[in-house]
Amino acid sequence: MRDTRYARIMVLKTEPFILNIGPVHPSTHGVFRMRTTLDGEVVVDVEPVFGYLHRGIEKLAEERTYTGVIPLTDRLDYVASMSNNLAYCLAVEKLAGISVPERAEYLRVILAELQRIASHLIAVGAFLNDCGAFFTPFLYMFREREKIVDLFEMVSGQRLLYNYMRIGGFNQDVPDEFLPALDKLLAQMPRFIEEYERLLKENEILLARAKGVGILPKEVAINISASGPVLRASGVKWDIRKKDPYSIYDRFDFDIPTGEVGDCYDRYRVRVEEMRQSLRIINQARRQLPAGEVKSEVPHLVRPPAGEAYAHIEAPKGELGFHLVSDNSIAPYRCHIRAPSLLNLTALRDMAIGWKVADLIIIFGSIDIVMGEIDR
Amino acid sequence: MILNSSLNSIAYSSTLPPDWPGGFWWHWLLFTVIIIVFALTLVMGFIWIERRGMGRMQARLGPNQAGPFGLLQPVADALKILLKEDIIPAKADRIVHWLAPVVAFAPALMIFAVVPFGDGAMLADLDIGILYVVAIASISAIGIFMAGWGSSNKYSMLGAMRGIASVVSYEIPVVLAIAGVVLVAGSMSLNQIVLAQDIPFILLQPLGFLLFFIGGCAEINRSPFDLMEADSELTAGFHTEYSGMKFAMFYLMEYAEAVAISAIIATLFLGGWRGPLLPPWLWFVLKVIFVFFIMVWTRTTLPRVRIDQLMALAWKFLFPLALINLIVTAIQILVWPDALPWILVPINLAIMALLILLWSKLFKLGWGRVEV
Amino acid sequence: MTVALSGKEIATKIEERFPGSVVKSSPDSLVVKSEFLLDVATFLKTTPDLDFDYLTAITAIDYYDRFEVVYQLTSIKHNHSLMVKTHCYGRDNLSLPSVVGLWRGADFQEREIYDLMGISFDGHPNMKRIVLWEGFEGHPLRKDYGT
Amino acid sequence: MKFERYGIGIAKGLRVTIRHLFRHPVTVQYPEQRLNISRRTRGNELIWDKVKCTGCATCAKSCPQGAIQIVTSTSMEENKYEVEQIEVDTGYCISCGLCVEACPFEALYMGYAYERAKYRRGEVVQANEQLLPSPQRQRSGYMYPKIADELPRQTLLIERITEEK
Repeated sequence: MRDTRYARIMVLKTEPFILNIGPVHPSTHGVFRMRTTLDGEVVVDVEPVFGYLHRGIEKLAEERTYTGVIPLTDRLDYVASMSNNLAYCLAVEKLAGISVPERAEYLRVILAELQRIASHLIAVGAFLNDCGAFFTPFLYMFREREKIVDLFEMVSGQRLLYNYMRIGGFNQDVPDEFLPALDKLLAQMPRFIEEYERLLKENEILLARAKGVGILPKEVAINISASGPVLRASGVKWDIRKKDPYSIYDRFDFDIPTGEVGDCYDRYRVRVEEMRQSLRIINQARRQLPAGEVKSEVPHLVRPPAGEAYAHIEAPKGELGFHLVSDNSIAPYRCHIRAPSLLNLTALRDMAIGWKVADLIIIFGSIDIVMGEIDR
Repeated sequence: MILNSSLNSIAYSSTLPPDWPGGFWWHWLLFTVIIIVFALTLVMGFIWIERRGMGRMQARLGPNQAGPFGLLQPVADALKILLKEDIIPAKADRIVHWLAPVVAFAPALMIFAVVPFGDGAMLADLDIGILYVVAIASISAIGIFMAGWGSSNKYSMLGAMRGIASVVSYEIPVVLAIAGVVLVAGSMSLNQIVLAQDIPFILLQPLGFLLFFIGGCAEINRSPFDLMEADSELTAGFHTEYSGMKFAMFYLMEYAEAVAISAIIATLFLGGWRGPLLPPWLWFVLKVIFVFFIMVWTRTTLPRVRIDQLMALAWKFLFPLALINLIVTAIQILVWPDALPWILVPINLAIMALLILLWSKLFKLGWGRVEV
Repeated sequence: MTVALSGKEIATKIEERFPGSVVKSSPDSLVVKSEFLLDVATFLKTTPDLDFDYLTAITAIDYYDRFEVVYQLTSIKHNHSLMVKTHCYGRDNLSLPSVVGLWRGADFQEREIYDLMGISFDGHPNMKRIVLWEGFEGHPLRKDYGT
Repeated sequence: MKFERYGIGIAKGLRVTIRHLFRHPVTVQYPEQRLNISRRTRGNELIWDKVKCTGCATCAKSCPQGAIQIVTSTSMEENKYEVEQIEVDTGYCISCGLCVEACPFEALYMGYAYERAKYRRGEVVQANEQLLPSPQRQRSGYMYPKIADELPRQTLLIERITEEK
């Protein structure tokens, strides 16, 4: 009698419990909910729940003119609006067979790469913030991003939702003060990236926290359709800018940084390296930038022939694709958006199980998602 | 200046014969007032230092609107927080929820009873002063666990569990590090320890200082060990469900503990109130602020460790080093009781460097993934 | 450059293996019968010289008389792509075989199509609404929604 | 956690932060200190040129949000086509600037201003005379390079903070 009673008391039995991380939580990067089952601190199961930011952009696009959809695309990945504009414009141009003037192509590359730097700065800053570095890297990164956003504000007039690219080019040429400012930025940027590298790259605590955590093996990464830095950190050399060059990316010389094991640290490193590569591309494009028109002759209301087209770009978060179906009217018949964040999110469960809550947060941070793109 | 003169008079009065009529009570009253004023002022100062200092390190200004240089910002915060509604969650354990901030806050103030602000200028010159500090400092953990349990919130619970785990593990290296100091000083009274520091013990006990600093940071949950309120993981940890005055108590507790640990470090390792030219209390305050600034600095820079890494750091890294430190100190005291301190300083520094190198090579902390 | 494989060529290969499975083929896409979808997908993924290991995107288009589900396939190894389509007739209780077993990247996208277009996928482990809440009526991306 | 590098990485990070302590902060004190915004700012309010406007309603058609409403009339005796009512619901406006781009008669401008919060919901809807330019309602250079040249130069962070203290 006595023995069994004691045995019952002595056996430490833990019971898994469910913790809702989000939808309002400092590090879910928006309104995202992770329904986690925890055994103590250990994550047993994660189920991503989203849809809190669903605005029905795909449906709204069906009721607007082709040009009128551009402001909507701004609101997808709202930290990388230029890239969204670019992807959408490429899709419409492909559908309607519109060519883009040379200068506009170069400017598009410059702006898209600046946008990649800006987006990666946020991604890296937020990731380090999730690791617990109390806002310091985040604010440093924001300072650099601010310089880029200043340029975007100069060309487009707004700081977040640029709505600058148009079907067939741009709505207006960049102002005269843009290029000197860009040169200044290009001169300063490498030094600042170096500085941030010094801040935490070799930090022992960060290495302990991020190295080997949340490994996404190569095969799994391909199988779950991961893209962008998440895929490349797993060691897959897949960059649409190189593999399927859109716009004029085949004219530039740059490398595709890849990771080795696909852990959080690799994803962080890949993003930082990509910033450097982007700077290389911008430098080349800046040197080759021709003068001339920035918009080809495009009717006010674009009316592409009936058909469908899928255009994809390497957005900062991954492969951003627009699948447009036209019925020869002034509005798209169907506009499907292949959102990189959504598909990268599939990897969360694989990566997080077995790790602690703290790791779940940084694994989630390392995927770098934006809710505007997931929920659409 | 008023404080200075009153402190001097206290120092004088404490040397009065114990049968001086009412001496004890006057002493008690004055020092209670001084401690509360000192602790709360310094807490406000620390909040200001932390917010401004961190702001500047993060390339921004920090609060600068309330008062000159934003000095009154803590006051403004306190006023705001006092006016806030006190929310108690429906399923909370009301008594525990109510009691927790008090239990957590009071010990942080009680620590100051044995901290000397000048020669003998302290509320109670306990012969076991340092044991008292260790004992009292751990009580806060109970308040934190009460908060975590009483709020019936899973975040709070996780945070409280982490808090308890870290306090329990870090108590041991901290106490062992203190033991080294006690051996060198030959007394447990904080005042005697300060008097024994002809050269600051940070030089005689460099390893002890490092261990105590890391352990102390972990015990009061300063970054990089701020696991129990881990902003990016547990929203606010144990005080997620607190608002209004109760939250203010926790907030004050956090900084009062930081003041306390800084004061203890200053007393044990940096020579307390001793120093040339300036009055003793000013030396003491400057040293406390210096120690706290290092805490702010590390908080600004470092990421947070994980809970298993925190535990491993305590048990695999700090604990053996603290033991070795204690043994080495004991041997030194036994073998060369009259050795000149200036000879021991380089020896101890060399021992510290060697041990840290060795332990860095030997031990891997944390084990990472768990199969589920 | 990612080579978009000709739908016609692939169609003949598929026809050899699964006679009667291809409905229509054009240079840029091919349409397979929905009952053969899973077989064709397996074939496309496992055949060494095709090796479509990467599912880029799935989308569904409502043409009133039918739903067209489009699979964008890519091979990372050979760097070529293919657009495979399948049709789904009717308006109610539509279903298609799920390809989650082959490409787990289809997980969220199939749920999204179920949510917004109302095509359910058999064999999907977690077929429920993804962006809208449980209990939402209708499927908003359908052309007749709200009219 | 393995301290293979004996804390060198930590020391490097600490150096970066302490150096920032002696640099100029980047932020500005907003209500007191104001930076010049972009010359092409798409401010929250549309500015309407009554003289040039022909009432063609291209802006209304190009607005993706349907925030612009124009009522025109033809007064028979003078055979003149004029705008009777133009109404912009700035609550719906997303400041995309497509209307300004579309206007074939240069009669519509974006506003060069921010801080356009209103106390009443009704004030959000602006009509006719409220849309005309005034000293408080300057025109922005969005799509109008000539106006842009007259506006003050935008403050850029790269130019503002270059020196290290």
